Amino acid sequence: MHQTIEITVHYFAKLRDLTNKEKESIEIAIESTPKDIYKQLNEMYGLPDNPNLKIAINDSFASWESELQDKDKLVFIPPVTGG
Amino acid sequence: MHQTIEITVHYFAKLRDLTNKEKESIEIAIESTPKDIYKQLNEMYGLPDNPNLKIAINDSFASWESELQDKDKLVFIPPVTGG
Amino acid sequence: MFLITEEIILPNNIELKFPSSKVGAKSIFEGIVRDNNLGKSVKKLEYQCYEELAIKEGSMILKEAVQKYKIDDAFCIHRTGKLEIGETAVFVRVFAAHRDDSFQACRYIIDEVKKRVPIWKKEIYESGESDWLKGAG
Amino acid sequence: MFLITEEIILPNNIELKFPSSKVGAKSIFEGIVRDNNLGKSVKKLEYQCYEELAIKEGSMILKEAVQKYKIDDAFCIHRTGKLEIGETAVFVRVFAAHRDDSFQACRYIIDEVKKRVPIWKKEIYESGESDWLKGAG
Repeated sequence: MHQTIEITVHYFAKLRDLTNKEKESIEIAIESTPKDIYKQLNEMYGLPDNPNLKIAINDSFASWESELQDKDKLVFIPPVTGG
Repeated sequence: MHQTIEITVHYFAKLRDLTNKEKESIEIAIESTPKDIYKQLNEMYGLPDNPNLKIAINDSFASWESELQDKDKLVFIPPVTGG
Repeated sequence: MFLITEEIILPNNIELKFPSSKVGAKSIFEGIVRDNNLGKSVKKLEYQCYEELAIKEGSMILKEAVQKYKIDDAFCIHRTGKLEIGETAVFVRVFAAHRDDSFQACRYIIDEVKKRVPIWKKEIYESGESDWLKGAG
Repeated sequence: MFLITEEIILPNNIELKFPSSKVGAKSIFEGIVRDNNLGKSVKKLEYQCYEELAIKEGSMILKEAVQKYKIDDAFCIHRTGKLEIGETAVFVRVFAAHRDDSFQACRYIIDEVKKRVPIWKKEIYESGESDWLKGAG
């Protein structure tokens, strides 16, 4: 049996439409990275295959290879189009 | 006896302070140019000797060599400093 | 100061702020919802915002502008939610002693906001369809 | 439209004008009387204007801006007479579809106005002295 942690994923724009969720809590294996999580979500929701996304963990920019911690807030950030 | 015409000269900024006039009518010889007039005014009022001025005749930019006509409005335009 | 708001942006209310007596130049930029984009008739816009990071990144951009240019003050407010044609989506204002700095800083701020602040725009077309705009980067 | 006025310029009143639905960008520049110049404490300013030619030349500059950039509308108003610190000496506003045009046109207009429109500024110093500023050209 794997050890797991719980994180929250928030969705915006196209990703919110595809998941039909603003956010959700998910259980993930320890030492998972945003890359691992995206792979799972991609399978679950049919998210884009080669996404041009940035990563934020706990409201700061982070890398696709960051190791996620319990209770982390993870956001996949599509190319921005404000203004 | 010379033939003369009458023109109006308007003064702005430093030139207004030196002449102490907003405008005045002056009688000038026919075929006079702004250059000729400035020479007279320079002697009369002590205007600057080598002025960096532009010329307007009847509210349009003109040259120092333009031949003035009766009733013309002549303005010597100092470098502008608006804005 | 960088703000995010769901309320309508009324530049006249923002403009009640009086600059310091050292200020000789004020530059303002406003992005306004227009009725067309890339050949399509736009009916309205919807802006979604990742607010916590948007405030952080927006505030950072204003700080950078103050460091890069000789300016007195920089302010930006960005609207979210559903916007009608003619409404202000983003408002930038810079006070400086001289105009070169106010122009450059104002341009820097709006360019960086559009590149970096996590806000997304969905266009709702006259046809009834809608689409999230594709960002450049 | 290019205007000269002896009345105080209140940008909020000017800003009541609503842009066309094609407008996506509004750029504004305001030149404001500041309390110092070239190291001297300024108490107030006096602007003198050769109004007939100023209107002609100012209108020409706005026309040039419309020809050079893709803009919807250009407006400029310049104050004359005695101005207090903090008052607006000149106000420029440009409407365009896109921000690059509105920024560039706004900058073009204020730069050309300062170079070409026959208006002269006298600084009245805290010391009681006063002086016409020397123009560049």
